[in-house]
Amino acid sequence: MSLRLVSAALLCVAVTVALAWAVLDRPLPEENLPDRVAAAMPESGVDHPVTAVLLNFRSYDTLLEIAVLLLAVVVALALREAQPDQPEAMGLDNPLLRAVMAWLLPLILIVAGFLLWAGSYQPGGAFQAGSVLAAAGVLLRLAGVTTAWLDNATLMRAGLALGLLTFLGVGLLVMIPGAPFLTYPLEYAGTLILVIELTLTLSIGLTLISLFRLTPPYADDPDEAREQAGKTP
Amino acid sequence: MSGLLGATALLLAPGVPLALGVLWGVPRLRRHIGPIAPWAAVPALLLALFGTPGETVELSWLLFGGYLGLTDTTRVFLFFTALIWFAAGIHGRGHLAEGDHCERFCVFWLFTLAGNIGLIVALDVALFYTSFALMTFAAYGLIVHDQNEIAQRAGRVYLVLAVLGEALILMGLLLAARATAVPLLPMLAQLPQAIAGAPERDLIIASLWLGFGVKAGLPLLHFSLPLAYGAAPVPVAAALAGAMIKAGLLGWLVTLPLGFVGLQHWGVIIMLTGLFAAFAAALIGVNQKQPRIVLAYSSISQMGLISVGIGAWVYAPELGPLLAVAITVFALHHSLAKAALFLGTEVVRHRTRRPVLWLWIGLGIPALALAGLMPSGLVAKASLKYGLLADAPVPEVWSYLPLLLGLAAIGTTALMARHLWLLRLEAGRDEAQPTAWHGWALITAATVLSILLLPLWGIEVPWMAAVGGLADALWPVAAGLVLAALAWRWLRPLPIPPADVLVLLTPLPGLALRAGQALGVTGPAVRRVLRNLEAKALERYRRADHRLGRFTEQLWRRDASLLFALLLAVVALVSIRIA
Amino acid sequence: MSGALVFAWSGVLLFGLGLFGFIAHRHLLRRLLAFNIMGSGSFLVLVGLAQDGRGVDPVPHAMVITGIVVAVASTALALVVFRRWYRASGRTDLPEDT
Amino acid sequence: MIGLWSVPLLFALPLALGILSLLVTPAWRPRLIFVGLPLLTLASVDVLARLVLEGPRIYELGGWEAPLGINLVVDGLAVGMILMTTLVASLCALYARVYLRDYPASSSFFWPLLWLLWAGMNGIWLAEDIFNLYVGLEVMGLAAVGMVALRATPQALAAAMRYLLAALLGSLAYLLGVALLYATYGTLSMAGLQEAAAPNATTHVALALIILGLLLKTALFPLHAWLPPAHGGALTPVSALLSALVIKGSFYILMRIWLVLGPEVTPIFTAQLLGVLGAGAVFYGGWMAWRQHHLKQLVAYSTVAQIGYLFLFFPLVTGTGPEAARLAWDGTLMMLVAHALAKAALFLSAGNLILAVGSTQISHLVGISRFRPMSLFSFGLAGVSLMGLPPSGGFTGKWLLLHSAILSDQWWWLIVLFLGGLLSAAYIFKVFRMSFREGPQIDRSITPPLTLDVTALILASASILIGLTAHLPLFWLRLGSAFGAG
Repeated sequence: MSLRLVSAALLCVAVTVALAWAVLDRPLPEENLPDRVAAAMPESGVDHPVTAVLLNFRSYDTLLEIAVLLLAVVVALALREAQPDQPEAMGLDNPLLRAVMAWLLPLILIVAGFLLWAGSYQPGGAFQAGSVLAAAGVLLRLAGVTTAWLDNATLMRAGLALGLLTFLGVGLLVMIPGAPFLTYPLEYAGTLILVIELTLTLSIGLTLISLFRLTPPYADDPDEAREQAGKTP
Repeated sequence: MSGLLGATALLLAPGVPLALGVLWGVPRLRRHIGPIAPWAAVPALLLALFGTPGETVELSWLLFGGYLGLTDTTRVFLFFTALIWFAAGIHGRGHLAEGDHCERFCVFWLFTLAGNIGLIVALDVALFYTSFALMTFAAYGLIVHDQNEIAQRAGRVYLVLAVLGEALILMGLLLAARATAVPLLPMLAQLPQAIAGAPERDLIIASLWLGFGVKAGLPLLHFSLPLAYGAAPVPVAAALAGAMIKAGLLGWLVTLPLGFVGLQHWGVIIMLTGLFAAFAAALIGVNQKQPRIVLAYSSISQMGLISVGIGAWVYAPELGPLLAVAITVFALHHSLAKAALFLGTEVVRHRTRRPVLWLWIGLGIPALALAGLMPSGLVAKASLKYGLLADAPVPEVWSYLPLLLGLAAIGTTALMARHLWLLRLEAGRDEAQPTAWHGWALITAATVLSILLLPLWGIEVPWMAAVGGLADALWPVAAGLVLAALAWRWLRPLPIPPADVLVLLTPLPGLALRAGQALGVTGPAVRRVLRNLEAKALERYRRADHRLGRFTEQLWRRDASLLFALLLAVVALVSIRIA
Repeated sequence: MSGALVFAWSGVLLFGLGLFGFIAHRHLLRRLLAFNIMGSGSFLVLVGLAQDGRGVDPVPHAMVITGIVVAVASTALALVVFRRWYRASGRTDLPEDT
Repeated sequence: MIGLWSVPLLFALPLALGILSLLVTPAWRPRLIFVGLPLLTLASVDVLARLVLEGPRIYELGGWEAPLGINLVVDGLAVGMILMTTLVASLCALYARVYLRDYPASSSFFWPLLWLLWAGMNGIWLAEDIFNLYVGLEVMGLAAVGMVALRATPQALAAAMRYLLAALLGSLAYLLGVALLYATYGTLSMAGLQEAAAPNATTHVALALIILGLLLKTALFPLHAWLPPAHGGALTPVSALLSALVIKGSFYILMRIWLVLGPEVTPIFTAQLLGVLGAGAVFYGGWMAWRQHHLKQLVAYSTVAQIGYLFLFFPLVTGTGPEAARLAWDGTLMMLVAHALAKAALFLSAGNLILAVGSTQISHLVGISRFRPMSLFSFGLAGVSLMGLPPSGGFTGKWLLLHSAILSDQWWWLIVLFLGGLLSAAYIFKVFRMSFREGPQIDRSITPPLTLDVTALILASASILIGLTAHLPLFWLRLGSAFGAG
């Protein structure tokens, strides 16, 4: 047990105590944001408050959040190594997985659709649905199934960009009558949010799948890793 | 001059060199800027000749707002500064337009010139300081221009002292500005009164006196002068010795609380320092072996005489009007003469192998002027004496001042004799760069004639006292010449290095050398041992520095998150405690 | 003491533990895991403190969803860089850290 | 109402360009700047014109008023930062277009990252919502990490990884601070916080978390360790962007939050501590910069030192008189802008020098003054600003800070300002001395394309000009701030 670890432990305890104190000492807020959310719900175009906050009241946050996801993919693309992908290298040689996939895939798609649809009145929404979609992609990949459209770079990139582009486009289009950025007109709010959610689901799913696929291949042996690295300039 | 014309002239004076310097950034124009660079000082010269004091230009867009203008004093300063830069520029056409690194030389030249003129026409503190600093730092590029060991050393010493001086000036100006009505945009004219009433008066005066003293060659802050004058190209040395040294003087004149309160202790300190400089510099100077360094010590000595005047003014404000004239006249006289002497050093080397008579007459004129025999020197010395002895409640001791000034003149004469002697030895000795002697001729003529301009500008010159003082001026010259003749016959110069006390500042090697010699070990052997020791110490320092650097870097890098937690805990817990 | 504070305190505890892990470990994968634990701690504080008897506050929920997406993206990015680093150097920790 | 287009365009446009540059072929990616730069410049200038003509305003995104929705604040400070970003990033982009031709592998993904970085920065400058700031910080931070990693050499990857870890830790601390503030005040809007803020333990702990998180991202000594490898090792335009702009993002947030919470809440102890750490940064960074042998490492350590000056803002603005606080505000912003311009110029001209001699070693610069006077001139001009010599922006900033320190009777910061200037002079002259020395090392140099020299020169001149004409920018920067437009 080095001095470093002891001091680290002591400091973390101190930080935790300070935080706990802060939590205990907290005065209750005077501002009542939930009430405001509830009051504005009828104008939001959806029935579930979390979705309303995410995609209407604070939709700008969500826009930037999608940008963060896209960023991760860009960096992954930039750091992809020169060697060609070997799809079979990632697949686990497991016939059972392939067999189960045939059953699971439709189910996963249905669940994703349901989550997306549910978002408007109960917990759920684009990110949750997108994650489930991505899970399907990962499973496919693990099972060694290759699909042509997943390997098509142009199509893939278009899919990645679709969500953010739609979001931005809607945000800018609604400005034409003179409203601020991302102000949905009341009568179209529900539709617009649904369109955004749909495209976001697709893009988020694709983003997560490509993040999984783009990660540099794994080598167990450091020496081997170094060797491989040496080969690729 | 009418308002608009005057305002334009005020802007053009510093603006033309500045604009040329900026245009230098365009590579295609560079070739054309060199040949016209000498003429960049002409607008300032015209302004000095035809401008009207009292006119001002406001530059509201600049910094926090800036003001340009002329006063009775600054007009004279502007005149000789511009003239010297012009003459030096003509003289140094070779440096500016052709030759090695002429483009670099040219840009530093223009910026130094812009700074020098800018500080004279500036009316507010910010612009004054900015120009002063521009001049100081751009001049570094001129001093190291030749890039040999000597120039590098001179540049290094100059830079260290310049930074020190700038810091002192900035501190003084800031403290003084705080005492004025508008601390963000104080006018120079308000400074003396503000300083006189400021609580930190002594601190401000000390920092300004010392800060400007770096430029004006105050004893113990003067090392950079001999080194720089010896190392820089001749036209630069002329500008340094003629124009830039007076920027320090101007700094004293415009900032020190002259004429507001009598500050006896400061007066005595400044006068004593001035007298010390006047004599010590002459004593060191006559032992030098290089004409330009002899001239540098002469400058220090002459600035010491001017310091006496300033000290007297600080001591007794009543003397103000007379001393103001005396100092201005003295500055004019000394700058032109000194610039002529500097330019002459190169003319004589290049011009001919066997110097002809008229050349020596030309070289003799400024030397005689400095010694006090030409009209300008006569008037300058007389007006200084006249100012010092005017009717004011001063101590009895002051009656000895004329005698002391006379003794100082002996030193000056000896210095001039030494200079001309060395020059004779050097004449035609080596091939110097061909130079335009017109610049030298111009400035030599100005040495004789410029004194006639003073009445035109309404400066009352004590002609009668000057004529009456002719006898007083003769005996020191005679004595100096006799001394010089004696010395030439029987004395050998002492080995005093150009930077004199600077060598003493690193006493250990010198002491060890002496001790070794006393013990009978030869100089080179001691030197070798010393160099060895130095190398070892340096190596050890380097290793320690390396180790410390690597250790701290690793610490911050390895334990960044630990430090983060530490700071977080401290800030959170302490601020909870405070709450 | 309301039940809500239990969640917040758990969050605080997770944050503290994560911080310790982040400092103590050298293996980059472990540090990433520690980061994720810290993240969960912050999210728990965010949600836990919002329950103050005035009903459910949807704003922190939305914030947490955004936060999770950001955390997922950052983790993915970190993994990409880490894997590439591992392949280039064969190290699982950063140079100068040990 | 057409004019309001420009506000959202400031982040929407770079986002859109980021996506577009991902969709087009690599050859077309650099060319997008010819669309993007004019449009962004137009939008920035429009925002400035509106600020000057119509005064500061709040922009309600989605039409929802502040605590419910997210607002943008278009005041002098935000607009000043936007203009600074537009100027520096545009010139860096022009530089990169030429520079990256030698790095085809890295160049294709530089462009999407640049646009996303730009969007993140503009998002931060405009944000009025502390959670939105968190997301903006992440966009900016991750884009910056990606840019550092672009080279994909082991050194670059290690630097990126270290940077990423610091950025992640910082963001989480910030997020937890935001969580505590939200729990205490029920609002994320700065205006709401300003109204409600009161000194209590929760606020103090939240503030501590936010400060530390942002310090880590700003790389204030002693948390600066990630900066030199990341900034010194990256591609030259990336170094310039990172040093000039990215670290300012987190400092900007800290400055805003500090002022929002107000003097009743912000503890003097913390303010002084920040000042002391700043002083430490000035000295330590200066010393380390002086010790470096690699040109870009020297410049990177100079950033560590220069960050220190910015943190003198906190002791000078907390618990001092209104005049001293106003001077501190003016001085800090002048330092910030001048440093952004000068540091970008310094990195770009250092890149040119390296390109010319083909080595990153300072000792290999011997005699370069003969061949590349222009690159050296830009380096010198930027150096003048960093040293704080008149008439540069660095001088004006220090002058104002000096005044503020004198007015608030905190003379010890004067020492920091003076000695810091001497230290910067030492390391700048170290480069100069080498380049003016005549030596046998090189007899010729590679001539970099003119664009590279010109962009560096423009930035360097701007860092001087901003000091000469400080009056107007400072007046604009004060619009809508607590320091009024007086």
